Amino acid sequence: MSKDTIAAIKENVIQGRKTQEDVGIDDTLAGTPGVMELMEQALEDNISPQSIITEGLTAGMEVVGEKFSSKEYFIPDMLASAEAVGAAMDVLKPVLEKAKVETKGRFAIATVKGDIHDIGKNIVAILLKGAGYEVHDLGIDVPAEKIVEFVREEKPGYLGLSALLTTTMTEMGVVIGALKESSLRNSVKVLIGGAAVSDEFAREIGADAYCADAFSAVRALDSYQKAS
Amino acid sequence: MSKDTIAAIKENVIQGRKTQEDVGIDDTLAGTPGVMELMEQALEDNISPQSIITEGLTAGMEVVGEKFSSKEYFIPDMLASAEAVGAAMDVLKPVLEKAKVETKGRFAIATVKGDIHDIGKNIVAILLKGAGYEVHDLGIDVPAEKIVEFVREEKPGYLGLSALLTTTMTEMGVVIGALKESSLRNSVKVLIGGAAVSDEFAREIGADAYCADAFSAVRALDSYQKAS
Amino acid sequence: MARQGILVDRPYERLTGEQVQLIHQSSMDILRDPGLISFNKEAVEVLDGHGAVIESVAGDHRSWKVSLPEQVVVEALKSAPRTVKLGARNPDNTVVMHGDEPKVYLITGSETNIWLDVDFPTYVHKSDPAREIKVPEFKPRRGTVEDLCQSARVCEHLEMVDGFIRNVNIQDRDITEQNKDVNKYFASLNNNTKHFMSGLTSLDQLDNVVRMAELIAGGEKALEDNPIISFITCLVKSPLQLVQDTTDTFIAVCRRGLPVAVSSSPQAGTTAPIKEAGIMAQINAEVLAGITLGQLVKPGTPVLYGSVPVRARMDTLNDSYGAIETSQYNIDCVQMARFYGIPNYSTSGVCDSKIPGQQSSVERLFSDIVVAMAGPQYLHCAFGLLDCNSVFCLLQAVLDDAHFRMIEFLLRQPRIDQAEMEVVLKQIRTVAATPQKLYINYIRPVLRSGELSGIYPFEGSGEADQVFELAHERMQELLAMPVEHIDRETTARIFEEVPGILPRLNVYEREN
Amino acid sequence: MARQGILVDRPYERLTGEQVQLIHQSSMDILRDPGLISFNKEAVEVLDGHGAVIESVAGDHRSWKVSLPEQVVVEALKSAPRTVKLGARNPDNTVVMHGDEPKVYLITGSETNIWLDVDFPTYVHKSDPAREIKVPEFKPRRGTVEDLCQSARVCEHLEMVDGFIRNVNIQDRDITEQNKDVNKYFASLNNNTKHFMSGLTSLDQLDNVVRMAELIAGGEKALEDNPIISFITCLVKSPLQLVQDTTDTFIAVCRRGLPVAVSSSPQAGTTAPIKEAGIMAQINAEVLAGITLGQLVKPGTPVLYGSVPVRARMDTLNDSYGAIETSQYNIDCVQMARFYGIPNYSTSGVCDSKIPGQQSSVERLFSDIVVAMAGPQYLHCAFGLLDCNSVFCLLQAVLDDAHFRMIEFLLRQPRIDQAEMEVVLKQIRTVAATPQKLYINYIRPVLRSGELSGIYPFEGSGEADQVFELAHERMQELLAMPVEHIDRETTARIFEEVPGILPRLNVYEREN
Repeated sequence: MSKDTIAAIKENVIQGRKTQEDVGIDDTLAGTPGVMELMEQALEDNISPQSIITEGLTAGMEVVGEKFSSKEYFIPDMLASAEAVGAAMDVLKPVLEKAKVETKGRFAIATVKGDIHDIGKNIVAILLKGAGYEVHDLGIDVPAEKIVEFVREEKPGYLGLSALLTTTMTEMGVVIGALKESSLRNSVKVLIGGAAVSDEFAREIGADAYCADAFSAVRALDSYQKAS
Repeated sequence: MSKDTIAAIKENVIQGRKTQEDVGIDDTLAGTPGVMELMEQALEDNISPQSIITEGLTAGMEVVGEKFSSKEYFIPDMLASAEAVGAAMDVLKPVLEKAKVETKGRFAIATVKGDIHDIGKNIVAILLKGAGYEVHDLGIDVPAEKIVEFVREEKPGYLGLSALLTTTMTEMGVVIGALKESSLRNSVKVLIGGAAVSDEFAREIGADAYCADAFSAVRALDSYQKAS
Repeated sequence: MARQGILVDRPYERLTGEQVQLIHQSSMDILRDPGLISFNKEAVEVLDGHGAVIESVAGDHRSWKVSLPEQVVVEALKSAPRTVKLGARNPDNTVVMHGDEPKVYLITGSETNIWLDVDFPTYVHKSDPAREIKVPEFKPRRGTVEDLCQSARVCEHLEMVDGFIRNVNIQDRDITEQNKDVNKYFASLNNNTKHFMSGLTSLDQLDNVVRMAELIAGGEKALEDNPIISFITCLVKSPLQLVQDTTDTFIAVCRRGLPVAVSSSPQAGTTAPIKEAGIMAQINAEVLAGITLGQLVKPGTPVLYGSVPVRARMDTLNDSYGAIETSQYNIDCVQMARFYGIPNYSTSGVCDSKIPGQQSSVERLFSDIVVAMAGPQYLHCAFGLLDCNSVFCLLQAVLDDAHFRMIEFLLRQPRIDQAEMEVVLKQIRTVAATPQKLYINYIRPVLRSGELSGIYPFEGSGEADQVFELAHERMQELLAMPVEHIDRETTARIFEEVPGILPRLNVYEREN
Repeated sequence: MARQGILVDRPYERLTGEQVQLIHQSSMDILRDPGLISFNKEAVEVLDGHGAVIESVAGDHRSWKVSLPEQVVVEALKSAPRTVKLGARNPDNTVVMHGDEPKVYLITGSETNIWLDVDFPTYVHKSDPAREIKVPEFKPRRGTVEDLCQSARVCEHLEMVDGFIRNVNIQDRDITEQNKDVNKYFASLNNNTKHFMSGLTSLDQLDNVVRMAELIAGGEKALEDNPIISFITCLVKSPLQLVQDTTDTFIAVCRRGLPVAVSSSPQAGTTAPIKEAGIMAQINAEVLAGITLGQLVKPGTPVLYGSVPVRARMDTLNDSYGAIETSQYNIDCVQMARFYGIPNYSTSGVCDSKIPGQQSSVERLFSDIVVAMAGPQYLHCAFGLLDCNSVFCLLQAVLDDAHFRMIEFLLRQPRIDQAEMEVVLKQIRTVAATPQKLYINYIRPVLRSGELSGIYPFEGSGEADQVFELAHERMQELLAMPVEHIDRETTARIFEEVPGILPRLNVYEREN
């Protein structure tokens, strides 16, 4: 029974079905329970959160990643799966906290001051949450002081800065400067992304990584995880 | 006066104005005498045919050729000039014969049996006539026997065969074979042309030259002239 | 079942109604005076019997001057079918064309002498030998019957190709004028289940070719119902001359009742006036003359209004298929054919350039896009043809197929109606109320529905342009796909009853 | 004198009259509910004063919900000019657009960060070192003010370019947010005498930029009569949000009475519905909202209906300018703008591909041809832009110019009338009576008249495709051509009165 539920969670993650109303890739699962309904079932059945995560959620996301790499899946599929996993993690959060299980890490993300573009930022947030990180979205047009304040108080391990415009990308350097001034620079890995920036620019302003797309953000964080 | 007439002939060849009704390249000469009217004048003035040809007609055609090479002139320009020269040569023919001046050579041209396409053939005829050759156009869909008969009786130094169709190009080989059988092959240079044929094909059937376009026919004949 | 075609809801037209009328009337004037020169006696006799005014040409017993009164043409046009069906070995590939419906079917085009092979040799950067690149190189050679088989095979699998015109002239040593027809028909029909059209090399072979088609279709009556083959005849030589032998072929084909494209290909500047008004009045007169003759030979003969107008290049007087005018004349002809309600055989995708490359892409896209937009029924669209249709390159055909898929998508009509709008207004209101304001969740239901166009199919993964390499991979895949050959029994009967087919084309014998 | 433009006699339209009405009505519904979110207080005040229903957003003092009743929009549209004049340093380059006339002017497009240099290094055949070829290679680097000067210079000489949008983002070390505007305006205006349009980096600089334009035009009144500069503002962020700072800029520009493009660039799939009905209803609502605001700020402000719709790529959710839908949305927008009679700023020639090559040619030709056929007045046509408009390549711009010349030729109307027909019928009868039956002699009178299209301008002499090499030669020629700089005296006054222009841009100082 428990095995079946975990397998079903995995399958529904692959299909990107958060709830029973979602259609998924094909019609085969139409009307059957989605990830959220299955989570309830799993917790009722006292299946361990660890098993749910590793054998259900993460195992499903791995398949999704493979299908994306082989071009069978598109981003909307990936996001649907990540959203399902993110919602499941929200359900598990109190359980995990009670069991003192640590998350993969805390990630803060913001579109810098002057810039109001947030598609990329939002996608990164969804994907990282789906990858098991605790994500704090600080929003758009966020001034440096607000970011510094958040880093000081909430101590995220990772900070993502986004800018679409060439006129606002310089603000990323301002944020990094402010972190240095507040002696917080070494407490957080800073990743930057957005249409205007580049690898070269990341080095120039002293960021830790440039992420060409949303997936490189996931890969970058996972690599820091492994290294730590 | 005579210098002026010859210069005017040359200029009108360059402009491609056969008669005074022709417009030429630009409007500058509109209404003034064309090559034909100037020829009358020149013969009345007893200007030597040699001078008319070398300093007027041929000198003009040389300029035309240069302008064509430099892409200032297009084929219709070239043809207009060649037609003017051809018409002038027709006027000079009796005079030249009387003076026993030889033409550059006699050229027969035909579209082979089964083929009725004649644009290319006609253009070659006009250009060669304009280049000073005596041109005999045998027409389209000409059977081998008729060609052989002409070669035997009229003794042209050059024979041009044209075919557009892949289905009729083999007929060119038939003509060459018939010339061989009649022991006439060595009396005439055979040039072939047309969309269907190629250099390779020319070698295959034993033709003397393949002409990719109308100008290569002129060049080929001129090179034989120089060699002889 | 039949092929779908591309319906062009609002065909692109260049001519006003008055201009169409003027062209029509001028063509009628031309057919009366100067009329046609006919080098074909039978045609003269047929036309003479229906009211044409015949005059023999002074000093020539092989040609006649034919003046066609308007009434003769108008009467004959009445019997030309408005709907023409082109059958196919696989009935799902049937093409049904209506002269008044701008629905486009894409057919391969023309006969080429040269087959262009492609190879990707490695080149090394001269001053940095560590840098290697693969460069496409194209090598021409004479086409063979095996090439024709390969081309038929790939065209079977190119989804946008609705019908096959033999595009390679077979020039093997053992191909003669006598056996060329049966071999090109067999090579094509045996490797492609779509409709097959060709010209005939030798009228003698018409019986053999038709017999072959009957055997494949399942008999004489079956071939009539499902005409898997049709013919193209250029009976008119521009300007305004009926050619002796092709007119013989045309008359013979009409008598059989098989579909036939009456094609004229004047070149503006040499065999037609350089001005658009002139080439249009003339080509229309020429095609109508052919159609008239066909209908007088056998009323109801299914004919296509075959227009292959082209402009002369000013530096060579060769055809300039790449000239913008060439496309414009074709678009005009589509409109004229539609005016008469007769399905139109039009030309696009042609180019002056000699190899696949920037120039060929630019030239062919211009004509592919705009001529397709005009809505000809039978678009002879030069899949893979280069160098003014004298060269065939399979790689280019694969590219053309992809580009026609883009054209098909482009011509789709918008799905904008009350019901659709209600759905999206609901989406807009829902999303507007969320903080993230993203519509991504609405993508998935349409993602795999075919409603969205794909990315450019030969887009590489890096910075470089890998179009040729990726198209070449696709071409290899297509070549490796099996085709449904004519069955063993029918093949045996064909080889028995139709003389001259090369034994190496028998796939069943080859197996042994 | 003014620039000619390309008159599209019969514009290509995808929408029926009913569909246009449905989109219009749905946009009106959207503007009422859900309406807009405005992050700009002044806009809220202006709209509030004219009948919009304002609601503050709970827990946020920086944004307001604005519901725009249909009547407010309809009234405001009445004062939007149907004719917009864009002036130019050289008055012969003036562009006059009428919202109801499908006459196309081609303007360069967008601001790119990356400048693509091209080089032709030699490569050697690996197994046959005697064979050498030159291969185009493209190298990206960040754009500089010198690049912008070069681009302006070449675009001055590209004949098809009717106006210049700064296409290179200047990223020199000495360029700051404060001096960027004056430098981009000066670099562009000093190297190009056509109309100049740009967005503003910093609203602070509006006065300086306008002052510069006044000095060049000859005073405040002269600039009003001959608006040599105009602005583009993306005040709407999709879906349906008025952005704080660009709306400030927009309002300030409207107050000046200078022409301004109200641009919205939703992406179908993310910031707009994936369905055509949805993105069309939304973008139309967004643009109308901007135009309405502009007219309420200052009635009669010359505005362009600025539409830059695009579809999302499914594998990245980035913009897919190469998607066929992107062209379709643009064509629809042209039709909507014409419905309102307001000149349309539309987009074509865009592509996904990263460098000039097969893919870029195919992608951009599709959109260039069909969007131009739709007849937008102001075609922001991505001359030289690549990689979703993030890269500029001068070589590509030279190619685009040549292709637009082909499009111009394509769109010419046929010259077919009674008089022309009489001339050609005479030719036909004359030629029919000759034995050779050739029309060649009639070519010369039209040969140099411009009536005939040329061969592909970058056709090589051999078998190979030499398009890039020949276009590169042309590019070098264009770069070597002189441009008419702003005169010495005016330049001195500009440097005196407008702070922040880099001294190296002063061509007169440089001479010394």
